[in-house]
Amino acid sequence: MTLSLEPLAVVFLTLMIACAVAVLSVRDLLAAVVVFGTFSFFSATYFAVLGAVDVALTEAAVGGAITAVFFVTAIFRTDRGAD
Amino acid sequence: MGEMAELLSIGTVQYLQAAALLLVGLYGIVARRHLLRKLMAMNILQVAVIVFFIALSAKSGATVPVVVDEAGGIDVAAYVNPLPHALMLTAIVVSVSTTGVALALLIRIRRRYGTLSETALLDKLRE
Amino acid sequence: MSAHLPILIVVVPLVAALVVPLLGRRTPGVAHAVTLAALIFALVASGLVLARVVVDGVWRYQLGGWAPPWGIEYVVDPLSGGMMVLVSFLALAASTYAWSYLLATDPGRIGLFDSLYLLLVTGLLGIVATGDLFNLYVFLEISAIAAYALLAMGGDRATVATFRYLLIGTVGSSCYLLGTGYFYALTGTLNMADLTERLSGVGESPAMAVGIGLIVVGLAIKAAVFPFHGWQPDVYTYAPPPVTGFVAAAMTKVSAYAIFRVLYFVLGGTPVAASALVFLGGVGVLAILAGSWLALAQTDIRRMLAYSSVGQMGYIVLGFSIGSPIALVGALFHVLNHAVMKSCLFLVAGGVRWRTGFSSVASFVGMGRRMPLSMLAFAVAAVSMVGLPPTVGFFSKWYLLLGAFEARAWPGVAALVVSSGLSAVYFFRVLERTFVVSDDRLVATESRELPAGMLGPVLVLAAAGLLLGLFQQPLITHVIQRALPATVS
Amino acid sequence: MVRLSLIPFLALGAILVAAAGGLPPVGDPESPPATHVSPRYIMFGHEETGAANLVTGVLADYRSYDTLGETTVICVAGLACWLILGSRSRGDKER
Amino acid sequence: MNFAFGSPALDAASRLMTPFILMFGAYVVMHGHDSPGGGFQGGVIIAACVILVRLVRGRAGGWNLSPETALALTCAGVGIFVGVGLLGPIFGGNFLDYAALPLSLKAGEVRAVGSLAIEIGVALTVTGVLTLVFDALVEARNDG
Amino acid sequence: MDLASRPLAAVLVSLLAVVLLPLFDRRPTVRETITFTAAALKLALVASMLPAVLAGQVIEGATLPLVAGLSLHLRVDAFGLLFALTASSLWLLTSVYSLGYLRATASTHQTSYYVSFAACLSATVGIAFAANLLTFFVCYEVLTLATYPLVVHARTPEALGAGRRYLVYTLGAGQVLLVAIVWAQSIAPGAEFTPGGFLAGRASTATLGILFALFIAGCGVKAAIMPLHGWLPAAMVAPTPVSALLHAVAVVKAGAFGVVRIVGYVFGVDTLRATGADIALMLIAAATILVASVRALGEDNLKRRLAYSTIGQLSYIVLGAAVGSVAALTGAMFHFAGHGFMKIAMFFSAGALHTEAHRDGVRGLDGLGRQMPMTMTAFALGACGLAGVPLLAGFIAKWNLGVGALEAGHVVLVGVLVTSGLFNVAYFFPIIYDAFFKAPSGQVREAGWPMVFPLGVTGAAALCLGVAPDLGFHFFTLARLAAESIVAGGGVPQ
Repeated sequence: MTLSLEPLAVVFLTLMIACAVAVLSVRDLLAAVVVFGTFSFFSATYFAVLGAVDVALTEAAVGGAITAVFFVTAIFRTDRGAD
Repeated sequence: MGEMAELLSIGTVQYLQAAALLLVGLYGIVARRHLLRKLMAMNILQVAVIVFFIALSAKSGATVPVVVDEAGGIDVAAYVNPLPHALMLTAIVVSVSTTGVALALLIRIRRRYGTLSETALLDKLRE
Repeated sequence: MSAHLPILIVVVPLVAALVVPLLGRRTPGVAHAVTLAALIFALVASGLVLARVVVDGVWRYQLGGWAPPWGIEYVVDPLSGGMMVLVSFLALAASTYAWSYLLATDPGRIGLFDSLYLLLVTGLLGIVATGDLFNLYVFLEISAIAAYALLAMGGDRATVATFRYLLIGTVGSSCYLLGTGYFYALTGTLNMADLTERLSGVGESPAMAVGIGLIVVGLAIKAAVFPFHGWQPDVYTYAPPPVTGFVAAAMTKVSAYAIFRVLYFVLGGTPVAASALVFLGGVGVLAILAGSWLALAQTDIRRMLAYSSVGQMGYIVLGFSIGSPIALVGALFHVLNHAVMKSCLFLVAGGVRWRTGFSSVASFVGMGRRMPLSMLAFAVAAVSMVGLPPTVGFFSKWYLLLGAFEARAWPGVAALVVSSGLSAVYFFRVLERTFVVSDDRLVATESRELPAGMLGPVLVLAAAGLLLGLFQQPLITHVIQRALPATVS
Repeated sequence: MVRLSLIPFLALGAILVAAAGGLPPVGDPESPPATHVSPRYIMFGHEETGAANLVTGVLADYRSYDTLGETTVICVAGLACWLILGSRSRGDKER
Repeated sequence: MNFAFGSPALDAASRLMTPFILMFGAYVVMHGHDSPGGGFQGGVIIAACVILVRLVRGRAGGWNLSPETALALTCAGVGIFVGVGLLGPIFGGNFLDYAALPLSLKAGEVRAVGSLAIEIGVALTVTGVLTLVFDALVEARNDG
Repeated sequence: MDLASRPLAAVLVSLLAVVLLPLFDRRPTVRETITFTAAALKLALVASMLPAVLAGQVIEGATLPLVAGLSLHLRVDAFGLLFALTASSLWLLTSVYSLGYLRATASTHQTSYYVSFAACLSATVGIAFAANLLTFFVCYEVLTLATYPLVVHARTPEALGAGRRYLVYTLGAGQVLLVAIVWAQSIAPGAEFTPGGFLAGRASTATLGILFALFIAGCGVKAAIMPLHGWLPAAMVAPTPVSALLHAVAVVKAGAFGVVRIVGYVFGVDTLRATGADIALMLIAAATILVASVRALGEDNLKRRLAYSTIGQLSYIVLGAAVGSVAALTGAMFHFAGHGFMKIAMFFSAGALHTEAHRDGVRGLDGLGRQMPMTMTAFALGACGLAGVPLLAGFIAKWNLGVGALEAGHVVLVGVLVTSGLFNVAYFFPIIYDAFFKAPSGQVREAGWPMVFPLGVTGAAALCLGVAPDLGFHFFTLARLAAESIVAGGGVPQ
């Protein structure tokens, strides 16, 4: 990995920020969860780019899968409305 | 302006982005009205901290910290710093645990008060 | 095994916590006995460790056999040893109280309750014992999550309050973690002792200031130091009494301990820590005044006690800020005083609510006749909170005041005096109703004294409040004065 | 009012930006984290812990006590959820 | 959760996939030493498998990991971890010091055995808790 | 029991009663027995130290070390013993009196009454024997807390109001005193009371002046120096034995005791003269004496009139301390005992009038001197003594005060003393006249022996102390010893 990956890292971080803003501003809660999943996916990629494969794997499993599933379950158990 | 350029150099900009992420999360916790949304913002905040630590572990030109070939001795510069990774695995687990407990609380709140919107909740509590 | 006592103090409650939920389902009595046994072990072991540390100096224990800074170490000095004794003592008292309470209100969940309670204690003991910044974070979270669950047991309002606490508390621990990250970035180490050493090679930088700021703010949120106390009154008001009695007393004190540890031991003597302390001094003065003032305005006794805690944390922070040996003795002594007394107050207030269903200040009328012994304990603790002799609270206030005088910290002096006056007003308001105002309707009613299992801990705590004050000398000279950082004494 | 409430966030942002300059640049192989404690993990981690994956080596061996804490956190979360949702209690009503 | 998404095709697919997922989970746990992965990740995979079966076949599907069992699993996982840790003091080392284990292996290998044992503990805990939490969140509706 | 352990025993004996009394909540006889036993034991213990102190010895009592050079420390010197003797002998008499009074008024909450009473006396003796400011303050605040239940004893709204007022005044003053003590502590760490003061030369004149003002503000509330006296007349709602205790023995005397301790043993007379604070204190005391006398004239309630009389009389003590010569100090200190016995005799009489004649005012006492001869004689003895009639206890104090004032060149003060004496006559004499020289209007009998005996004893004491001031407990010699040691100054007690 002699290739300089820093620009790529910056790109993914930018995407993460965009997703984070979207999570907070999307009206529909379920959509927010989906965006949150994407956010986790981007962060996992970012970690992978920086060489943190273990963290990336865990973040993908936890953020993208478990937390998202928890959120979705919770939304179905509660309500879906916007703020 | 020299300082500004330095701040925007590729080596520092990731810190700034992590800070931005942190602020977005914090803002969400404070400003969003729906409790689930607050919880998501809390998760974003925690990811921001994780990003910060992982950024600390990076080394230019180094690779994932899995030793493949020991024959010629190990070059420290060849592998990224594994310590923050280990720490952040713990942090991720902590964050998912917190989220789980928070969701359990939310479900109970919803069951009792029928809403998760902070404004509506405050109204009900005031009764 | 005595060579491993520092770790066993933490691990034994943890192991007990694993067994208790399985036992609790069928035999809650056995489960609670195991809980108490584990807590007694923790108390005795802490006492032994403290005794040894006082004689032989710091006791370092390398976990996993790895030398620091590569591995994690436990560092027990008189300060952490004393805190461990305090935490396990309070835990034992509140847990004894919890048995009668739960048996009457919620027998089905005794096992789970005890398990989480033990985990909370484990977390707090771990925070106190550790010599590693990140390890501190992990145990901070163990205690926090266990506390969320226990606090939420108080009912629906408690759930809402706990959710708020969870959000704010997570922000706090994230702040702490981020601050740790800053110091890691600057020094490359997480071990406290190593960090102190390496920092001398690192010049002043804004990053360092932000790091210390984040750590202090994070811990201040956990300790409910003004102005980060927003989560606290609701949580303390609605949580079940045995939980409030322990959380209000021990948890915030452990966070205060962590602030002290970081500012005086890890970063002791650095200009950044010094300016953080100056800042804390201002915060402390405001906290003292705001807490006492807000407590004055409350009608619910538990909320009043919660705001009183805000003020009392201000005393502690102010003492840290002044930083002379006598002020630090005062602050640490006040940690002890406030922990023991506030625990007693919350346990009695909770007991009254449990017995009568009321908890407003007005409902305390005639309670002195219906629950004479509990109310006597309440009165002793209240007098100590006000800071009147001969209780322990007077002496801690005395040392703080003396420290403030010697440092010419006039705002601190003024705040201490004014707050004593205000707290006298709000506590005597309660005591007057309890003992003096008589309600003829109540004369005929039967005694509602707490059962022995709840009364015992309350009386022990109150007695501690009287005895620790008068017989403080061995405690202060052997433990508290040795607990001060070398840079100060 | 919305604008006003942004001020603390902007202030915090400014502080964090100001601090970023004092941190070692991302990817700097000479930064304190890269040169202090971690070299031992990289150089001897495999040999000392028997784990080629250095992260596992640190996680499960050098800092295994943290991992015990982590596992305990999970356990606490499980118990907590069960306590909060699993079993119902009487008298939850708050006056 | 007593309902199931039970279509025959799904049922068959889940039956087919279950062993493989479990094996993969076990692999991730065991192989955490040499490749990315470990107890936590493996535990997540195993838990995902349990939850999957639960979703497809419902409670009656034989994978009836009752909350009590899950709780026991959780505690047992942490128990294994602490137990391994306590072997250190028993054999004359410090807490969690695997090198003290009386195994006739090279130092690094003894430590690897120790860490493998705790990884298994972690995996058990994670599996237990995730199913427990999932149960709790899902059950919550039934009397809501 | 050796000498060194007696001071602590004297403090603890009534604390023991505090612990024992609640156990016999429903057995009045046992309760009263305990009270008497404790009171008698206490008096015996205190009196047993008299020979040694008269021989010039200072008894070092128990020390409970704290940190930073501080300790809780008891020490018995002539002045402390004088106060302790007064307090404990009057406690014994008051206990007898309370027995009759509480039964006569069928009072409730008797257990809490006796408990608080015993606690008060522990604190008072603690104050008397305190060897340093910290010990003094601890006992001083305990006294505040222990007195509160007595003030609100009646549980009426009026009593509650008085109780609140009492707490606001005394606790507020306590904080001021605490600040002053902490300040003194930071100037002279670990210092103990020293005849002649220990602050001399340790700080600038201005600092000492401010510090002295804080001290006087702190102690002045209990000593009821005007304008800090507001709680005292209000506290008259308490039962008569309590008023007697508050006014003649424990609380107000504790305040006055504090003033003398501070003047004589913390600052030193010379230091005060250097700062000019002595003149200020004299002015305040003289003003209080005169204003209180005028106010007393205007009160129609007997107890309230006595309260204002107390305010005036206490300022004699303060005045003596401010003047600071041997004679003036002797007079001031003797007044502790003299005023104590005289005023308690008058309160006992007022209480007997309340229970038997159901009279609370200063009018309508016609002819009672014939129907209740003991009561009214004791009252008359007290009143004449307070007015300064020769051959009574008050005269000794006034005479010495006057001589001291002349020695120090403050001729005006003699005028104040004389004026105040005249006022005393003016507000007490009509009562005595009505009682002895007018015809009775109804059937009233003398009170029962538990009330008559104490008031007879105290009335007789007022006379005895005037004729032979050194009789019995050697109050005059004690006062003289203490005054001389203060003026000799600088002498560190052995």
